[in-house]
Amino acid sequence: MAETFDDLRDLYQETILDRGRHPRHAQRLATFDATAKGDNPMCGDRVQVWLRYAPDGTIAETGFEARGCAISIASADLMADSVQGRSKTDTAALFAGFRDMVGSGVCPACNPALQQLAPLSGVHEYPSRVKCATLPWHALLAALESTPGNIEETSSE
Amino acid sequence: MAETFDDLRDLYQETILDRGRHPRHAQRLATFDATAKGDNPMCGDRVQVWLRYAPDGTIAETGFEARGCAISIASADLMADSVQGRSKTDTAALFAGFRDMVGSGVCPACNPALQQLAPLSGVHEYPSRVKCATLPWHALLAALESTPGNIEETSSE
Amino acid sequence: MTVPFDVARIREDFPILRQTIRGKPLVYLDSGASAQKPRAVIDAMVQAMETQYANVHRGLHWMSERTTDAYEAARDAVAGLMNARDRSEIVFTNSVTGSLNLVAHSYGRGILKPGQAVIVSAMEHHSNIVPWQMLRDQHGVELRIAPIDDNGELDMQAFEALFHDGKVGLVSITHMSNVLGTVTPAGQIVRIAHAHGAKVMFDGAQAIVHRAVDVQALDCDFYVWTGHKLYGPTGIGVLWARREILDAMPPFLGGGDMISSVTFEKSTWAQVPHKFEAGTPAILEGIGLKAAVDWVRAIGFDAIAAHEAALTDHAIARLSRIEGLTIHGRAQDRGGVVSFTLDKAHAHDVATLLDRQGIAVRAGHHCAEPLMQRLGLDSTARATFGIYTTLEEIDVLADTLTRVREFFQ
Amino acid sequence: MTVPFDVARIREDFPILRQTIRGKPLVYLDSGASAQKPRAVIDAMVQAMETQYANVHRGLHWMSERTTDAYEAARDAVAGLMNARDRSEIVFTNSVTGSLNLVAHSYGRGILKPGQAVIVSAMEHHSNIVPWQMLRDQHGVELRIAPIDDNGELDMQAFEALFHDGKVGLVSITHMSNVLGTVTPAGQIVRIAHAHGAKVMFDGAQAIVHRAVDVQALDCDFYVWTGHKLYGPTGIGVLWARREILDAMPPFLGGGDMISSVTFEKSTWAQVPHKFEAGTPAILEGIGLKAAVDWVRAIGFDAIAAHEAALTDHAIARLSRIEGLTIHGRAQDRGGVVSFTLDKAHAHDVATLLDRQGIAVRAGHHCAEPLMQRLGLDSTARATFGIYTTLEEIDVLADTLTRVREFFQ
Ligand SMILES: Cc1ncc(COP(=O)(O)O)c(C=O)c1O
Ligand SMILES: Cc1ncc(COP(=O)(O)O)c(C=O)c1O
Repeated sequence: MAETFDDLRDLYQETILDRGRHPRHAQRLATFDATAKGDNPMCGDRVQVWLRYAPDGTIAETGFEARGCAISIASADLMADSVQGRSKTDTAALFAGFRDMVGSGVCPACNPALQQLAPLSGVHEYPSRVKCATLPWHALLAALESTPGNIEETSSE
Repeated sequence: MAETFDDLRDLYQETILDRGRHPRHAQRLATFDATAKGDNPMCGDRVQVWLRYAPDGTIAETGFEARGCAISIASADLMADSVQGRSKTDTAALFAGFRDMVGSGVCPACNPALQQLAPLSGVHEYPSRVKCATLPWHALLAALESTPGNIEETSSE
Repeated sequence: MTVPFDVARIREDFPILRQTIRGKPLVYLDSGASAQKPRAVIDAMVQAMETQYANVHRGLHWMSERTTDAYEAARDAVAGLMNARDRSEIVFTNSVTGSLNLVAHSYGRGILKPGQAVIVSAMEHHSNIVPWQMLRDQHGVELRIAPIDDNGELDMQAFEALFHDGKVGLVSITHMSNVLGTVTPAGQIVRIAHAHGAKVMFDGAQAIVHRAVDVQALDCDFYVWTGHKLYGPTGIGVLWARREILDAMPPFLGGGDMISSVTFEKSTWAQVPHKFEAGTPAILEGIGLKAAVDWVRAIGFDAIAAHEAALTDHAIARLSRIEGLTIHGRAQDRGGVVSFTLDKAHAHDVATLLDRQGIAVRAGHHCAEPLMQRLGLDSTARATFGIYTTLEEIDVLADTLTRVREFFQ
Repeated sequence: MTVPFDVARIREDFPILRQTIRGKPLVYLDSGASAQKPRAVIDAMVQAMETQYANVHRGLHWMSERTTDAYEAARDAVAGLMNARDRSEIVFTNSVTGSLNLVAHSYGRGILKPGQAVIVSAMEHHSNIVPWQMLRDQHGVELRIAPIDDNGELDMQAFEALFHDGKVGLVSITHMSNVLGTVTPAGQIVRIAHAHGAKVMFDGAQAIVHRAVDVQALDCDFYVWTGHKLYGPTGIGVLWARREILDAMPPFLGGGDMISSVTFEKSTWAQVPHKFEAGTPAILEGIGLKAAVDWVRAIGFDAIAAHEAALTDHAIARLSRIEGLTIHGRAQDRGGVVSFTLDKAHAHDVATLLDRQGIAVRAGHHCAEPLMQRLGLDSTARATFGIYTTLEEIDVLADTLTRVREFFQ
């Protein structure tokens, strides 16, 4: 049946559908070092991100709970994969690259991590959907900046 | 030199220029029965009208003081001529005809009194100038309605 | 199924409907957000800009006098459309949001007293909520919410109960919901409110597009709407209110054209409607709006209402058959607005996938978050119909939705 | 005398300038009231309505996303025109009157405290007087008037003296008088006000048309103007303010698009500029305004200013030679506005007679009654110049005025 959906699949690639339906990281971490919430008032998307750090301060594990569209859930899930083992600066740099990619649709200096996130680049045609893709990242960055014990709230607006 | 002004004279007929420059009734009456003021806030035209009644209650004499354009002064002066000897109802009826004429530019059932006021009919092309022509009439009607001793204020707006 | 006028011919009036989106013909089902503009509106605005334009009211020259005539003719057209008693009851604003804010400021702060209450319904647009919240917070007026039932209809018993203490000064309520399509029982609302000494304002942003509105027959006190949903330009809205109410209301915005005289010590106000129209008005937009009103009235609201009823019935019938699809709003009396959700796909994903097939619907909270909370939803997808919408377009929507549902299976 | 660009070519951009009035070519000397619209503006609006239109911001479909892009591009264009630090500092309103009222309400009632003072000048437009009178009467703020001298220039010593008690919170002052043509010494005004801890707003309705405005160089706090005088459509105005000021200001109007979230209990606001843009904005007008800004910038303000200086010099020279004619306003630094009176004829009669020769000038108090009182006049006639005005048109004006004077002899 897949072939009859070719016209729908250009933006909603299999990865997005799959990750949207069956995210691998969609859970609250049993123990965590930081957490933050994000919401997109425009569409009601909501996400909370939990982080556990490795001894060297890099991200050891990311979990999330999200209510929202396939794009935002898939983006959260792919993000959790791609930031593992990264430092705060590293993560911020990756987000900068990601934001450029989903804003423009192109990825001029695409490293493997960005490549992994590339299925989301199609949203550049929909500025209002770009916010769905970046929302989990905003929450993640807020968590990275947070003082332990606090729950930061951020908005993709 | 008059011929070189033909193009200016269609609206500003000789009567209007003449009455505007040398009005015959532009004075406060020494004794009067009623008076009222009118002003047109849009252009700063201002007029006060004084009335003296005949024993039968008709208008015996009208005087005015006006600050304003040639149209409003000429209109006040022609009005003073045309209402002499008229009752209140009569005056109101004349004003109704006058207002129609200056609003439309035509005078379908033109009696001699309206004929006398016809030089003003050209203003119908300028709705904002129509108010210059009707302002003295509004003041006159307010005076006719006034309780002796009061000064009514009216506005052509 | 027959439609009461020749939609194909109507569509020829709308150049934009010939556009394609990614090679697919545009299926524009977002008229409830903003309607497309017929040639008559475009031409009227162009003609003004090309041949007859100047500022209005302060004229004295030909262009200004004629532009004033054209602009003021819009007031007559709108007065005729709404059957206002007098043209001076028509106040032009920049949008229905502007109209609602004008009333909330001028009537709300000038006439309503702290301690009085304002009723809105549970299905209002934010534009008819936030100004009243600001009034509540700044002026001490209470805000009461008239609840709706599960069909999306006003609960009239609960509505009447809100008047129990005699504090209600104003009911400001939608005449037609932009999410559920519900047309509220205007006559009954007015009777109840007036019996309790309260005034009634209808937010007619949606309603005026779908049926004839006669403010005298409705017997309401205020009626507001906006040009861009009635096939007119953006940037112009309408406030109708009874003359005696407008006379009693203090001005809202200050500036040119709304004054009678100005000194630094004290200013006095112009007569209505000008008292409420500060500054150079939306001249070109008024001229465009007149063209829109004339165009709509030439088609006639009987035909429009019948056409939209046919479209809505068809849409509900077709969409109801799609597995996993829920239609929100089942009011008896309703207009051409159909909100829905799919069980397996978020409304935003639905809207994006429809868009890729050239179908424009809206998804989100539709500026009615409290209603979403009442429905227990974050968002819905919403298809809204206009004069130019065809039954075939609804079939395309239904067929594509069926495929989207399968895609997300 | 040479002009810095080809006026004949510019005039071809304006279809309306080919009109005749009673068989005479239109001589449009009323651009200060509202400017005519070039083909670029007309085309941009038509193209939107014919090919790419939907509501903005709440989109999700192609038409809405693209219309949002086009509308938001207007913000970028305006930010560029004014050299704003950031596009979020540009708030769109419905007119400069709307902008001034927004500041008077939001900054005036939200930030200024009762007992503080606002300074305006003796030559303000009513739009920059009445909102402050309302603020004074409703909020207890004092209104102080900066006087002008007999040339129509701000008396800077008297201006500075108004700050003596440290109560002044805001100076709201014209950047160019719409009656006298005076360009106020913006830099000096800002330095004095800031030295006394007061903010400065310029009413740039006239100034922005005549010269490059750089808000960073001016170092002011607010700058407001309107589209229709800058060759753009009606129905759209601009408020620029420093980001931190906008952030601190409470919202003014409530409705769609200006919220972050709404519940009946409490709403939260969107980020600037959206916090101040309630409801569907003037979409088509934004698109038209962008075209106007682009068109004006392509010509360039150096050329425009030089052209208008040449026109103004010529007008003053020619009109000064007419017996019985008085020019009001003799400021050193001035724009393309010339007000005058004739000894033997009322300004209204002058305007009407000029109109019969196809010449459009304005007569009256020009929405500046307090200035008229200062000048000891009821009204003046006023000729204002635009990009398309020619030296020959000024000759026609002068020649006709000479005849009018004789006619009224
Ligand atoms: C200096 C000045 N301020 C304010 C205004 C008011 O502009 P608008 O009527 O477009 O709001 C004008 C124009 O009439 C003006 O010249
Ligand atoms: C019922 C209702 N009220 C108010 C509005 C607000 O209209 P606008 O944004 O044009 O001011 C809308 C449209 O979005 C609406 O549907």
